[in-house]
Amino acid sequence: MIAEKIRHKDIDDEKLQRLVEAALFIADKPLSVQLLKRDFLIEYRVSNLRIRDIIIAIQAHYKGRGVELNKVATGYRFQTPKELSDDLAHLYQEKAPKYSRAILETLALIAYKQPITRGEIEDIRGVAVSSQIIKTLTERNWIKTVGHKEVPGRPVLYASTQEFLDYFSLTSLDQLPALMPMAELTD
Amino acid sequence: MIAEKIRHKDIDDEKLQRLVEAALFIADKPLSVQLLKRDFLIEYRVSNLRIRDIIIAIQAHYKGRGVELNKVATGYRFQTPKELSDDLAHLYQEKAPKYSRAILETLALIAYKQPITRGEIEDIRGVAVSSQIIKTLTERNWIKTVGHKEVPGRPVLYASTQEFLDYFSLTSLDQLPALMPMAELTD
Amino acid sequence: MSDPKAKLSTTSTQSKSPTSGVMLQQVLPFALLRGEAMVEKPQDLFIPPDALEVILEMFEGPLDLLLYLIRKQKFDILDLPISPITTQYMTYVDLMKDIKLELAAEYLVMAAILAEIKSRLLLPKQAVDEEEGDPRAELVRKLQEYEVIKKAAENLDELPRIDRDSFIANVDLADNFVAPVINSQVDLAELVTALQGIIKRTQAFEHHHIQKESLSTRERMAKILATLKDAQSTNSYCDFSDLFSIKEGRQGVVVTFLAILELIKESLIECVQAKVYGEIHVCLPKQ
Repeated sequence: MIAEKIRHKDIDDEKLQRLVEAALFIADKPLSVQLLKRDFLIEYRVSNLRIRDIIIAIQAHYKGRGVELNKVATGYRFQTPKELSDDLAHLYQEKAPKYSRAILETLALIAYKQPITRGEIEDIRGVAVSSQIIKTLTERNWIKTVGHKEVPGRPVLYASTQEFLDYFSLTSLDQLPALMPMAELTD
Repeated sequence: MIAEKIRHKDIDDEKLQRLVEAALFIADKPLSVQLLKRDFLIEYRVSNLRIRDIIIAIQAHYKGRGVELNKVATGYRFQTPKELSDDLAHLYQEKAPKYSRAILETLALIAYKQPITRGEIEDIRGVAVSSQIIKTLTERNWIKTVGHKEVPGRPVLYASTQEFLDYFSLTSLDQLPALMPMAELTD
Repeated sequence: MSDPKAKLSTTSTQSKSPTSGVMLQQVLPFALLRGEAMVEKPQDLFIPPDALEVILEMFEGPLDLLLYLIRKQKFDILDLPISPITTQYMTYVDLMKDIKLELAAEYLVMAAILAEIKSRLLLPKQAVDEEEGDPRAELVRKLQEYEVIKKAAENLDELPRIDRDSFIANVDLADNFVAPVINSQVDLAELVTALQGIIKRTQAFEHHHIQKESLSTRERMAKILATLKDAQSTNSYCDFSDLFSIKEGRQGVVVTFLAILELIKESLIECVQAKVYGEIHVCLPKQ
C-alpha cells in the first residue's frame, strides 16, 4: 500500500534517541527493533545495532526514574517499576482484573504443557474445563489454537501467545517460574 | 471509594519525583497538583509548593528528550515535542476512503469538458455537486480554477492540472482514453 | 461447580439449609452437624459457619479436595493412607450435598475410585497381580501432577501483572500533530467508467461533443485561461501572438487557434485591438 521509501536520510544519535524514546512512549503496544524501523524510522538509514545501542542508552537513562524501559516478548515498552507498585496500585486496585483459580490453572497448564488439548487439561485438573474459561483466555489473547491432535476426534491443541508473555512482563517461556519438582514414587 | 487516609508519611524528594513522574505517565488525563495529591500522594505529607517544585524539576529533566511535560488547562501531561510530529506521523497515516462515484464523475467531466463550471457539471450529472467534492479534488491538486464564465453570477471555471496528468501518467489530455464509439457521441 | 448465587452470606446460608441454623451458633459446626455418628472429624475445620459454604466451594475439584485433606493432615502423599482419606473425603462430599452445593460428577467418580483402591488394598497380598503394583500409584501420580499445576497457577498469579503491579506509560502526541492522510488511488479505467455512467444516464450528454480530437483543444483552452489569469493578477495582458508557440508547429498553432475561437464563442475571453492593425490584446472579461 505505502510505497516503500528509500531509507536515505542520515540521523544523528541525539535525534535518533529522541525519536525512539517518543515512539516507545506513544505506541499502544511494545515495539520491537523491526517495528521501530518500519513504523518510525522508515526515512532514515539506521542499522538494527544502532537502534539497540540507543535502546540500551535509554534504558540506562531511565534507571531509578518514574518509568523504566522493559523488554517483553514482543518488544520494548515503558512501564512503572516494581518499587512503585504499592504507591500506584491502590488507585487501580478496583480496576485490576482478578482471575479465578480455574482460569489460572488452565492457563498454567497451557503455558507449561503446550501444546495441550482440553481433554488433557481436564485430565490433570480432574474437572471439566468450561467453555467460558477457554473463551476468556482466547479473548484476552493469552492462548491460541495451534492445530489438532491426531487422535480420535482430532481435538484442538492450545498454546500460549506472545501477549500472554507481555502481560506478565516476560520475554520468553523460559522465564516462567520453574515447576516444583515431583517426589519420586518408590516401591 | 477510598477511605480518606491521614497524610502522615514523609517522602524524600527523589521518591516524590519518581512517584509524580510515574503518575503523570500512567494517568489517562492531565493531572493537576490537586489530583496528584488526591490520587497518588494521599498517604504522604507533602505541600503543593513542593509538588510544583518537583514538576519544574521534571520539566527541566525532559528538555530536549523524546517527551516533554506540558501544562495544559486541566493540569500537566507528557506529550511528544512539536518538533517530532512529522517523524512520528508515519505511524498514524490514515487511509482516505475510496472516492465516491460523485467525485469520479465530477473529475471525469472536468477532465473531458474543461473548462467547465459547477453549474454545467450539475446540468450534465443531473444532481448538485457538493462543495466537498470540489474541495477534495482541489486539495488533491487534480483540478484548479482557470477563470470565470461571463454569464450571470460569473461562475468559476474548472480545469484539470498538470498533477492530474502526472498521476495518471499522461503527457497531455489527448492521451485520455476515447470514450465511446464516435457514432454514439455525435448527434 | 461454582454457583455464583452461593456466595458468602449469612442470610443465604440460613435460608438454604436447615442445618446451617445450628451451624451458625456453634464454634465447631462440623462436629455438631454430623453428631455422634461421626467417627473422624477433620482437625482443621475451625471455620466460621457462614464461611463453610464458600470454603467448600473453593475446591477446584476432587483432586484439589484430596490434596487439601492430605496437606492439612500432613499425610505422606507417597504413602497415602487410603482409609482415613476416603472417610474424610466422603464426609466433605456429604457436607457439600447437605448444603446443596452443586456437586460435580467428578466428586462421585473420585469417591468410587477411592472405594475401589480401598477394597483392593484389603485383598490378601498374593491375590494382587504382581504386574499391577500398588493400587494407589495412579491416584498418587495424579495428585502430584495436579499439585504441580496448582502451585504453578499460584506462582503465575504472583507474577507482576499489567494494571495490577505495573502500569504502562502513555503519552499524548503534540498538539500540532496531524495524522497524514493517504490519498485513495484511482485508475484511468475508473474515470472512464464514471463518465460512461453519466453518458448512459443522461441524454443531455449526447449534445456535448466529447471526443478524443477535441480534448487537445479543451486542454489548450484551460491553458490559455490559466495564462490570462496570471496576466490579470499582475495587471498585465497577453498579446494574441504570445499565445502561440512556433515550436509546436502547424498542428499546435491550429489547436491554439481553435481554442481561442472556442473561448471567444463561450465569452470566456476578450480580444481587444487598441488601434487598427495594432497588436490584439487577449484578456479575461472585465468585471
